Amino acid sequence: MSKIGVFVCQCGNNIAGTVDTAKVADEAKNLPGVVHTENCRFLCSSPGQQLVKEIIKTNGLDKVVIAACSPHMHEKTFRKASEEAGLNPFQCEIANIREHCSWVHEDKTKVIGTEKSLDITRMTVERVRRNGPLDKIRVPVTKKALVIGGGVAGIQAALDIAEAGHEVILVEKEPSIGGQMAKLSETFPTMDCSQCILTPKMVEAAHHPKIRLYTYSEVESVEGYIGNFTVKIRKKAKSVIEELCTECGECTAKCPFTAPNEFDSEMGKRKLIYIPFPQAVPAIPIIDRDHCPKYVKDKKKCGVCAKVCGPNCIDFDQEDTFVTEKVGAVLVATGYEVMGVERFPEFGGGRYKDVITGLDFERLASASGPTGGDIKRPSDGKVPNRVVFIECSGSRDESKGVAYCSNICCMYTAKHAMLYKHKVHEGQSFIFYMDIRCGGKRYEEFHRRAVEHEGAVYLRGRVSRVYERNGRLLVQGADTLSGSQVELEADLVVLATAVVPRIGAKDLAKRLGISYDGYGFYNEYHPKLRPVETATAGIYLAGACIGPVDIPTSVAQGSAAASKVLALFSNEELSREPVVAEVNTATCNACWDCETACPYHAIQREAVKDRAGNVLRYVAKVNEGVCVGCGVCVAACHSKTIDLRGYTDAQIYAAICAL
Amino acid sequence: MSWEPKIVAFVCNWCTYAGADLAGVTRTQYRPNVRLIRVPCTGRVDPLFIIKAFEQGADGVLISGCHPGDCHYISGNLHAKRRWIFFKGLTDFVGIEPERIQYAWVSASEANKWAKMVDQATETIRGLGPFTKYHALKGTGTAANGGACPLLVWSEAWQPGIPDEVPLPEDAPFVPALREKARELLEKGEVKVVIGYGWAKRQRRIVPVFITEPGDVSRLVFNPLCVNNLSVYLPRKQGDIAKLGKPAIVAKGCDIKTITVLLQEEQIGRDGIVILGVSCSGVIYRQELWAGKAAPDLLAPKCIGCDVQTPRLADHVVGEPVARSVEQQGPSEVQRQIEALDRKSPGERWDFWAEHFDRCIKCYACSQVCPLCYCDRCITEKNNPQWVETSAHPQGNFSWNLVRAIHLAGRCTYCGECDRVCPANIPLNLINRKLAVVSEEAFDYRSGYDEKAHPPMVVYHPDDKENFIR
Amino acid sequence: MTSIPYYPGCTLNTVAKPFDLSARRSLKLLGIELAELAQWNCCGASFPLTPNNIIGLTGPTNVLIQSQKAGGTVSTLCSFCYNTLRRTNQVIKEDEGRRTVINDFLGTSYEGDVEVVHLLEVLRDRLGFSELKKRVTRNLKKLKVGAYYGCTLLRPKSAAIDGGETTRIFEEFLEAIGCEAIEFPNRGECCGSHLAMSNEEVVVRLSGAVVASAQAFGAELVTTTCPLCFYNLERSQKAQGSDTLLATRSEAVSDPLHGDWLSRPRQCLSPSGRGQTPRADAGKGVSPPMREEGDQTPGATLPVLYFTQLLGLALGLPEEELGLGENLIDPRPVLRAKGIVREQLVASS
Amino acid sequence: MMKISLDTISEQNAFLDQVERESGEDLSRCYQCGNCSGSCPVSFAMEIPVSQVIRFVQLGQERMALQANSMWLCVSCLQCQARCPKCLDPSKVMEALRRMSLRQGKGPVALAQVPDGFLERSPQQAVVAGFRKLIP
Repeated sequence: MSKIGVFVCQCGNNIAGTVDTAKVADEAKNLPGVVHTENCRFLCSSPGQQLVKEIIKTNGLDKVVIAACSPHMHEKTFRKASEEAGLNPFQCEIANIREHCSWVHEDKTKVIGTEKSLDITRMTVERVRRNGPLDKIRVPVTKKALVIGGGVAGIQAALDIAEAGHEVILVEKEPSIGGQMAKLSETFPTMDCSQCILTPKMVEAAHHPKIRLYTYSEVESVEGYIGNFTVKIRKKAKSVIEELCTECGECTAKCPFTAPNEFDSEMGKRKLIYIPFPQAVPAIPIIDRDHCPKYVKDKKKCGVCAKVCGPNCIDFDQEDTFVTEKVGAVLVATGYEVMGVERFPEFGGGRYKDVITGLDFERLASASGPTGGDIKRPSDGKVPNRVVFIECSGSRDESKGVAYCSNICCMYTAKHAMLYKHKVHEGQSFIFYMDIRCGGKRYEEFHRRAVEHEGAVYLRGRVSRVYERNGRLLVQGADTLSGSQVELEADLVVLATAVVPRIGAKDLAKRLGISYDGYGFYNEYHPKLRPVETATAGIYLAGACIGPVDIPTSVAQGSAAASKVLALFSNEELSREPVVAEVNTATCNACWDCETACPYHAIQREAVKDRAGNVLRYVAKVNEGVCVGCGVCVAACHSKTIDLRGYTDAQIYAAICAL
Repeated sequence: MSWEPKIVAFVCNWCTYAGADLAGVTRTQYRPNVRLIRVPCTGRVDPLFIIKAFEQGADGVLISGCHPGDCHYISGNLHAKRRWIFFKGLTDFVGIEPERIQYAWVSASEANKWAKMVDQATETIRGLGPFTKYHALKGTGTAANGGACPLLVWSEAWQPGIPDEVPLPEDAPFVPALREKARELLEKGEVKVVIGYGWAKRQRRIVPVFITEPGDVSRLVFNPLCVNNLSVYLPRKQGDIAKLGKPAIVAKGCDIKTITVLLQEEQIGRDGIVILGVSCSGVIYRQELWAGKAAPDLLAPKCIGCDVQTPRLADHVVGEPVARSVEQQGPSEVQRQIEALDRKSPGERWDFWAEHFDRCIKCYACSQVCPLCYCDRCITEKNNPQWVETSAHPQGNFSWNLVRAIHLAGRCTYCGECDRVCPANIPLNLINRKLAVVSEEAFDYRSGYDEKAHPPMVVYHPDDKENFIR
Repeated sequence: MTSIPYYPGCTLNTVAKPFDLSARRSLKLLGIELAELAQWNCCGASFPLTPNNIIGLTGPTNVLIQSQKAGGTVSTLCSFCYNTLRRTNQVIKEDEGRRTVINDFLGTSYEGDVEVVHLLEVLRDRLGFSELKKRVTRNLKKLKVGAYYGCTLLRPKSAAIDGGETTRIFEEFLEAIGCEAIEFPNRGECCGSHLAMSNEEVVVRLSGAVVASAQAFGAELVTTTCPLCFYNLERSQKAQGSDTLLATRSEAVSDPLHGDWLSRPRQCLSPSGRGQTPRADAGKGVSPPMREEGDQTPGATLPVLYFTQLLGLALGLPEEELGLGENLIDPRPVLRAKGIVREQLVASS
Repeated sequence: MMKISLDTISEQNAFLDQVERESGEDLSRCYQCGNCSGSCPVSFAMEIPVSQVIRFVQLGQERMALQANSMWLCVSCLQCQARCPKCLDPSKVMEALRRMSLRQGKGPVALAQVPDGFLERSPQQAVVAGFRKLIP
């Protein structure tokens, strides 16, 4: 028979105002197993906790019920107090008679509150009688991190972790790290050159002895759990043997063919053996197998690159290879992309060459871009005399499926207007906007500078239509401040299109077992208090894969996530809450419903062997490192062979029966 | 004191529990009739909880968790939704007023929604009155009740076999081929036992036979009396048959549907059995009623609307393909009865089922004969906690029948064996069929057709319907 | 000869007779009979936009019910009818409340399951444009034709042909019958619609912009699926049979943002300013600022044809059967200049 | 610049409620981006552009909303509906305003004002639509 103590808290008047706590304590004495009750003014205070500890010790209690506030408030407090008094912390349960009773039933006669409190206490006592001792789960930690995405957030995180002395594997899908930031010309609000500030970091990451770079690679699968992940990485065939390449660039120089350069939004050309941009890191070229005649036509053709390559590192038959790495933490920084112009038929997106995205404009303005930094429009290479910028293109637009604000467009459009003015002095920019959102440091001043010093004309309204007239683009929209419909001709139209998750973001999330929102942005564990963690332990987030953010925030998040990883790595082993599922191997039928249902792939198959070591059958086994204790498997199991510690069937049954 | 509704709420720790906390913090007042049971996730909520709550005198149950997409455990609430769709289909069908079981998404910030929901639920349930009828079974079937066991009543007229004067049906034309195949398999040692149909040694009726010697293959027959679903002998719980070695099984198209589910759930390996598929144009439901010919009204319910006359998935098929006969066109009597029940009020449905479940004697024949009830230890055999009351009073009758149905939901291939063997003549076909309809309507899933698919209860789709969730 | 239920609608029965006749004759040549509904009424022309205007839905519902009797599908030519029937159908299908009220009122039990199709869809989906191409007997010599959809074929998206504004069905049709389809920016802009009754200047300006846009993109003809568009496009070019141009086709707008745009007075306010009751002369459509803006440069007129008239031409029907002469702007000079009509005359004589 | 007193609507906004009820559109969703005004082909002739009409409705300014010629010029071409980023249908709001006005016997065209010969030569659909939308 258990020896249960029930402690009823008055919480000043918070509970006692509507609940007769003395009566609750008194009547709780009659509950089976209860040997001691206490009615106390403030249980969570130090004297209160002290009281609990003393009574546990003096009465030899083995289980405790605290009838007080929500377990979300003080479950930890009282479990710790119980532990200090020598109990297993999981022998302490909370009966929530404040948030769920005294505060919501303001009956001064205390009849209702007292009755309900008694019920709640009784249910909790019945539950706690079935509580078993639970021990924290300990798992070892592999002190090596995987960073997915080599944009600025990923680079920052990788450098921070590496600087602290831990190994980092940095996986980048593209041939070079740098991400979207490498495409930008200047950055707001300081107007420093994006590549000038980013390239040193790229080089540092590439040369850091603790960082292992996998470019042109993708994460194929992630298995395991916090501290113990096994990652499979696909290294796509570059057709160039990396170990031999000296990055001399001879092959690129001699390659006779070109194709549109994706890095320049296909506005410029590149060779078929190429590095995407001059500052690429690593500067190892890859062969574009979609276009190279070696692959698309007769195998005999060309091969110039192989001929000119000194170290003989061209390998036309190279295949994708796989590497497996063991890591203790995964940091996801996969970034964003922007909605393409083809989503805007009303603006002639895809039809008119001179309707481009903001990111395309960055390439036009970038010194390393297709025009060498001169603003020349894509259709005919002329310098546009008038540029119309359309903000909120796709953002805040439910008809395009994006209700959110893309956060960075107000600022970068102001920057674009400035860059344009700096490069085309006689040019005029018009900016259609809905609201100007510049909450960052020095952002408002930057925006006003665009208006007051750089001559940008801001029109408050949306553009409804862009079409062709007399060979020019005609922009039709509204200026709601003057209450007019406005129409103007433009030589170039720049859409500040919505920031959207990467294609494939959802796929990756499924492989990682992390959740995402309706758009495909990854969910934080808590949007305010745990902004760079996911609900899956050991997986962290940084940058625009969480939502649209600017460079300073991306970098901050990269560092923040790195600090989380470092905190994890500061432990030799981890202990975690023991609320996990467990399987009774004797009765498991191996139907694998639990395996199918488990959102975390925590169910493994374990062989049952006879003494000779022959496999008799397989049964389910819970990987305690992976299991997070949701209980989906328990409900799926027909024979109730699987149960959830801390929320066992017996505990819930007892609570129901105590109604 | 006047009667007050008693409502149990199963709420997830992260959203609704926190939402209810917030209601407290903001002092949002609501009715005191609800008692919360905290679970980590709505995915943890087993239909057993709800059944038990009613058994314990609850008048209503609320189940509430995070909105889709907000689940703390990625998809626990979506798994829960799947389960609810089935369970709601079942509870509606047996006539539990839908208002008594309410499902909701309440986030941690929706204190008002929570308060409003509790108030509304309390008032609607107050309007419905106490849920006493859950306990109103008399237990006419139990010996303890002094009532006549329906089995005994029925057995007076029960014929162990077909009367001598009635001519027996002829063998199907492919029987020689079937025997030849069986002999070949046994002789080559490909299988150790052939599970098939044969005449009982002393009675005029068809029984399962287990042929282990090539010389015995002549015992194998096939005719319209071969109604049994022999796949019940395949799963592990039939240890003595498994001990004989690799089996070959004579299977009709419908039996193969069950085998498909067993494959899905990995109870057998595809390489571990040889399936001898037989073409079938319908079998008689109760062979003792055989009167010389396969009259349409004797056909097994599963034969109506059958689309597997020619077996799929079989290693060897004997017999020519047959088309669906006129008698096999639907809708069947079972479907008609389901539709008739659906049209009735919940109260009338309840009365219908109460009358039937009242007779249940918890003999578990339904479970024993079911090829998919293969658990080594049935939930009824688990006593800590004892979710289903197994003692000789009617307390657990509803629970057992609901649990049996929900455990088979989305899996049952409607072979009808449980209904056929029930000594109390409880129309289990109706429940099984109804849940198959739920599965088809909600998930476009028919059990027994795809051995690669997962049972619908343990997977989910984000677009699963949720029009019943508040 | 297959047959498809056909709802002509009011206008095709009266002022747009050539539209109706050219369709019937052409389709007959293609082996499709347009079987006019036994009983029909006006669809109401404008879809009642406000949800409580239920009575406005009863007319089109009745047409749909008649169509159901005729076999569950109904074809239309007129974009207005198409739009009204499709949107009504949608309401009946999706809004249980309104469905019940309407059915109770009409004493019917219509569920919204009639399929409303446009003749363009019939030609594409039943006959097939590739088949149509084979049936062409008269060479239209890559006549440059602007496909003018107007509003009601394209919007709202939920009831639009082919899902709305990005469709090319009309262009594909023109290509199939041997024309060069001119896809011009204003193909889906409004012609002014029923404002023909109250504000002719607005109509002239809107239709003028359409015509100008088509011309600017090289159209020799413009074709439409709607009698009201047809009327407005023609009349914006010619008033009441006279040769006087009401407005020009170069869009009658100057760029308000050129140069001193900030100092220019607001263009869209009437001189009387805000807050006035509608002017008594609104019906006569006097609106001075618009007239001032037009830069009165005369341009050549652009003939307007119903698409079925073009179809008839391509199928070799004689021009008099197509009512080409009844068009306000005679298209025959253009056709002759191209050698389309003359060639046929020679061949038939 | 004009001055509007908003005191009357602080408690209840009956006019807004009525327009929302009539049109079936939830005008609190409108964030005044101006796309309806920008896309409207008849904006040039309107005394108050569409988005401002909706603004006046939001502010409960019945007189301003009903007295402008805007609603009478709306041809229900649905450009605004097609462009609205909030998936609203301003044409329904215009129709609601028209109907409210027509019910009070106020319209832009009196039967006698219909131009001579219009009924004979114009398409029936113009007549039907015109009568429905413009004539009280």
